[in-house]
Amino acid sequence: MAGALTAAPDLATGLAGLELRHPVLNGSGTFDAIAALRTFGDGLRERFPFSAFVSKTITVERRDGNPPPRLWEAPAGLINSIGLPNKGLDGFLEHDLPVLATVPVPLIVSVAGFGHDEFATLVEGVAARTEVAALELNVSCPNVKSGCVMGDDPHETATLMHRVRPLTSKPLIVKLTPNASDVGGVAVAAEHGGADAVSLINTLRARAIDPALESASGSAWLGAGSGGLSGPGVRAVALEQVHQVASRTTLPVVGMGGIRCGRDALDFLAAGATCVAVGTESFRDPAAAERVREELAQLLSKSRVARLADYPRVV
Amino acid sequence: MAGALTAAPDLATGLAGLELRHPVLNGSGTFDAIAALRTFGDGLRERFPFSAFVSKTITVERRDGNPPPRLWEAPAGLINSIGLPNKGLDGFLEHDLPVLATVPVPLIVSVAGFGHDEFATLVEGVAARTEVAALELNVSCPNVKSGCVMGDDPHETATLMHRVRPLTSKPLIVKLTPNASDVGGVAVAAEHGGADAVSLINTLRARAIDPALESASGSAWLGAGSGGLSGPGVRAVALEQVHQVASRTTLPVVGMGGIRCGRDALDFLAAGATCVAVGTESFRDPAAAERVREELAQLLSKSRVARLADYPRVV
Amino acid sequence: MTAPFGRRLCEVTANQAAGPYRLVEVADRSGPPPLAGQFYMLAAARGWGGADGRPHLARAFSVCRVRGERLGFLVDAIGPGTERLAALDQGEGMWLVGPLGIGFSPPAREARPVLVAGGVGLAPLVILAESLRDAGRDPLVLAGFRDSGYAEAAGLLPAPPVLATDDGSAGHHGLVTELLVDELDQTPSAVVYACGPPAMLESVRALCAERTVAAELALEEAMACGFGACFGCVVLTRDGYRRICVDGPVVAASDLEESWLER
Amino acid sequence: MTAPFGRRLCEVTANQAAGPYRLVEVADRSGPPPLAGQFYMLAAARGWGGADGRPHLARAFSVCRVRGERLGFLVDAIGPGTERLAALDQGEGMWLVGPLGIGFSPPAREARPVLVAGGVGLAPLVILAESLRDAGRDPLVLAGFRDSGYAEAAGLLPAPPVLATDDGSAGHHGLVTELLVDELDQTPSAVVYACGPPAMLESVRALCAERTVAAELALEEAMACGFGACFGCVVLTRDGYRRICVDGPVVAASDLEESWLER
Ligand SMILES: Cc1cc2nc3c(=O)[nH]c(=O)nc-3n(C[C@H](O)[C@H](O)[C@H](O)COP(=O)(O)OP(=O)(O)OC[C@H]3O[C@@H](n4cnc5c(N)ncnc54)[C@H](O)[C@@H]3O)c2cc1C
Ligand SMILES: Cc1cc2nc3c(=O)[nH]c(=O)nc-3n(C[C@H](O)[C@H](O)[C@H](O)COP(=O)(O)OP(=O)(O)OC[C@H]3O[C@@H](n4cnc5c(N)ncnc54)[C@H](O)[C@@H]3O)c2cc1C
Ligand SMILES: Cc1cc2nc3c(=O)[nH]c(=O)nc-3n(C[C@H](O)[C@H](O)[C@H](O)COP(=O)(O)O)c2cc1C
Ligand SMILES: Cc1cc2nc3c(=O)[nH]c(=O)nc-3n(C[C@H](O)[C@H](O)[C@H](O)COP(=O)(O)O)c2cc1C
Ligand code: FES
Ligand code: FES
Repeated sequence: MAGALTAAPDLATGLAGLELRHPVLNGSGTFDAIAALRTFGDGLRERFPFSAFVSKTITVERRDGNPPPRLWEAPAGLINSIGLPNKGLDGFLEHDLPVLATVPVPLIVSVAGFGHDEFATLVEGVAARTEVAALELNVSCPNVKSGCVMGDDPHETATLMHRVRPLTSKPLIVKLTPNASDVGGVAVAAEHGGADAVSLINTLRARAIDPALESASGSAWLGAGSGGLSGPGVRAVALEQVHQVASRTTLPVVGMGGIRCGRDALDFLAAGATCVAVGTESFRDPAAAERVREELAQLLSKSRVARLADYPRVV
Repeated sequence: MAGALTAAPDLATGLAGLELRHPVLNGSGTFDAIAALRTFGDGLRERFPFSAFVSKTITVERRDGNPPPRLWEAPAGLINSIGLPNKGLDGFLEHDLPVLATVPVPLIVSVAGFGHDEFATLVEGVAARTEVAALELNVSCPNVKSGCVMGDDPHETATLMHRVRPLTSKPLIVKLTPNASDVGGVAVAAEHGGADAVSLINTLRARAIDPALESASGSAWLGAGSGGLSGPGVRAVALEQVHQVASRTTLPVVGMGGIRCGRDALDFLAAGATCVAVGTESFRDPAAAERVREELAQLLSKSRVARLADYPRVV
Repeated sequence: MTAPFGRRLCEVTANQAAGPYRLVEVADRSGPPPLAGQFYMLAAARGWGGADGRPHLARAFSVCRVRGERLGFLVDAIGPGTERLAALDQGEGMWLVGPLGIGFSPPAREARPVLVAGGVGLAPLVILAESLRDAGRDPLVLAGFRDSGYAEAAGLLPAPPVLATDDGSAGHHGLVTELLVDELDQTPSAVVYACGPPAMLESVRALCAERTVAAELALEEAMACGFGACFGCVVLTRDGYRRICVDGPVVAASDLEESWLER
Repeated sequence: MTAPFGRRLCEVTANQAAGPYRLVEVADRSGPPPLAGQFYMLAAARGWGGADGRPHLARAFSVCRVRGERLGFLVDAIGPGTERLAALDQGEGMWLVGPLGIGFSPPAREARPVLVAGGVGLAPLVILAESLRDAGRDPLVLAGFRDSGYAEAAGLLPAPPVLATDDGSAGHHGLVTELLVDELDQTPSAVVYACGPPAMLESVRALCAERTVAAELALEEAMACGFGACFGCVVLTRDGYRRICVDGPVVAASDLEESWLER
């Protein structure tokens, strides 16, 4: 049926002005390049699997993160309640940024504020640094003023963008939360507010129960009570949300959620994503993103797509 | 460690005034008692696995349902886009209800309107029949007037309850949609509006891509484009939503979503559910609910709970 | 006869090659004997589910032959579920629900049964051919395969069929439906029983419709439950969508909408 | 030495009983030799994942012994992941990432190494005992088990340990930490290396703290990644939460918060 395979396709692509060698990024918080460089050394540097590196989310203040246990294995997935441990803006800029700057790809810094002022502080502080190519706004946290999760609501998102957009000309990527009734509406608000791209999905709110029968009834396994679900189990939900967002905005979309292989990545492109990100699968295989890229290239060859940039966004 | 096991625990429980022999129901649309009786005959009647039977959702008008394909197997789960095929209210009352009335447990009829008037017609028509013990309101459909899914929004839900509550004194169970940003808020609205119980979760909005490489880019596998995800992959999300709802209302909760075994059922009780329902797992084993009940009884014995009714709701 | 309620664990008693397919046999101690055209939902007791959480649901298989309590299924390994089932070893456990669905109806007294098999669609026609033979109604079997290697599976039939292969390596070089055309033109009293890929079944349907020859088709649609619970396995008939697990998998060709295959 | 980047497929070369545990050996052609106390993330190449979608992630295992390129892991089958690994046959494939984490530090010149094992916590102390012996620093090993059946695993040690069992069926009838108390009272120059259940490690920590004896504990926490990516495997130290996959699994007992075990 299939004729002779064409040469390896050209995977180069762009995202909100960044030129990328291929479309596979990492999901924020699922790959600590600093720790990974300590563990894998030059092997990682030479085969760095992501075309841009997204940092773990940082906040204004230093955070210890949630009490353990922080992990629970779910059917074809993982629940985590890490709680955004990080050194805070100043600590990040001083200690982490110089090391991350040595990673051989563009750096995207993920930031989360517990209110619009905090977001503004973070955007100003991070965008000023030349090592930073773009920022990702993680809007899955509650706004301590309104009480509601900023990314749940189009209006909150619009107000946030209004506040931070003027602060930098660097690309702003809004990381949408999948727990919103109307994720497409939030994406439209982000677009109107001047976002350069959106990424999704973040983790689905989830819970695990302590398996010990003796434990008090209803006691949660996770130290923080609830957590977020990721991995293959959420992929079908992610594909739907990516499709919704890609249908309702013209923004480039970084699609993620349970991507394990090239086929999964292709499904996200088919659903309307421009780039994809690998998260939980990197835990199973630190080089998973490399395999995803290679398999994607093979599938594009089979579909006779010579250049990823030509892959049509039909939604 | 564990001492002598106590006698089999008493699983009798109640739900919104219905007396139930045990806490395991079926999820609406996941067990067609009429077809199952044709297939399994007296074997099913004698071992009827559910303590109350919830019908497939009916609508005012007859519906053919969605074009095939209607199914896609997801990681540890299933996506369906069945599209509520049913004979319509009149057809149901004439043809199906008499057969369902022969099932040896209380009958709960699930209804869905594409607007509040339709819900009112359904509630009036169904509640008038003595064979019907209770009604479940499936609020996952869009309101053709407002365009939004009724169960996504506390206000829509409140208005709906205001409309239908006066029409019957039979128990009304609101089947919540898990795609709402604030499922707890919707449950509170249902409670204020006079609901007798809530059930959750319904399926998560999801999508599958046609695996044929030759197919047009972005083409959806399901005939209807998108569908709903169920099965073990959604269980962690369901547990969180049950916990949220049970924390914010005093309504009894029918918990479901990926229940496969007694341990899963116990987890839902621990998260705040009064009863549980088995859905997709009945596809894998028509008698799954029976196994769930037996295993639950064993676990309660081990935890030295003599009566399910004593199992505390600690949330 | 109704099926026992619930799934039951059976032991795999044999797993042998039939051309490129596997004939997997299990001992079913508690089910009633199936009718030709009925099917079972099967799952391996161990190793069901994998790194990507599939296979999760059981898979539908026509019963291919029955020897006392031993049920034989012909498995074409095309994906995670069929691969796992095809790899079952003797002594391993298999979950089984069935017999399910409606089988073939007996041919009218004066009719000449013509069986048309395409690939692994052979399976239900083996048990049908056997039961027709046992009833003294020897059928004509036309069987199409990709090539002579696949055609070895036809050895399961009680008598050799007329073969067709895509590459001409055995029997007629071409489609099995070409054989059917000849046969129908010679035998106006034919009643046709067919199972195979959708395009073949559509040809059979159209050919029989043109000639007003009665035909029963054993259809396939992805199935989640197999007992009418999910409404997932529908095919478009003249009365609207029909669940082929309970109102099939065998359907009268004349019941199908002409557009049943269009997506 | 850093670990090779990415997971690699290795062949299982042996799987033998060690008391009720399994010693599973794989041939690792490309990794550097591990240090005592380091660990690997392991997953079976086939049959990972099951009817409920677990195991999904790899599982962490201390390396128990090294024979050339063959790495041995001592597996206690307590759940879906360990059960699958314990059932691997020779010739099957295993995915492996590592060596990972920080191992034990060598004992100070004048110190007397005392190794304290509880149950399957024996694993990293086998390779530690071997390397101490190779360095001419013969350690004293105290090993606690449930009963004499479990205690058979102690046969993996280069020399017989002092045993304790919960039921008295072998060695001291009681806790291994009771043996440790005696030993510490006699040997003020001890340096302690311990691995075992959390309660045992806490005892060791407290006993050594009281006596200002240096101790290194090989800790366990559920791990999703094993290379610092997920921030899931934290333990409360005096500097706050520490990821034990990269800043452990061996930690100085004195680094732990006294409340490290409280939940
Ligand atoms: C009544 C009946 C009788 C049958 N009898 C036989 C028989 O005797 N012998 C036999 O070999 N087969 C038979 N089949 C077909 C058999 O059930 C299927 O081949 C089997 O279900 C495929 O499962 P799989 O996991 O191997 O492949 P799948 O991965 O399920 O792939 C099968 C096809 O489904 C689609 N698909 C791919 N991925 C998915 C997904 N995630 N979810 C849904 N669909 C997907 C694709 O079109 C693919 O080609 C019968 C089917 C029916 C309905
Ligand atoms: C550094 C390190 C070294 C180790 N070395 C060894 C070794 O040498 N030998 C050895 O046998 N073991 C070792 N372990 C422990 C081993 O990794 C665990 O026993 C294994 O991960 C258990 O997996 P499982 O699937 O068998 O059991 P799980 O089902 O994962 O159960 C293990 C425990 O986790 C909890 N749990 C239950 N269900 C879940 C769930 N869904 N998600 C999360 N937690 C759950 C429960 O408390 C349960 O008792 C080591 C662990 C670490 C961190
Ligand atoms: C352990 C863990 C930590 C995460 N931390 C962050 C984070 O700090 N910021 C963020 O935006 N997303 C975070 N995520 C979400 C991922 O970036 C990603 O959106 C999600 O996991 C879905 O992709 P996956 O299924 O491929 O993992 C985290 C996910 C996991 C599993
Ligand atoms: C094939 C299928 C059809 C369903 N039809 C309905 C329906 O008609 N009405 C309804 O309220 N829920 C329907 N549901 C949702 C289930 O009742 C249940 O809420 C959901 O599947 C989660 O439970 P599970 O994971 O145990 O299946 C359907 C689910 C499936 C899988
Ligand atoms: S397979 Fe479920 S209704 Fe037919
Ligand atoms: S296991 Fe992931 S950070 Fe340690």
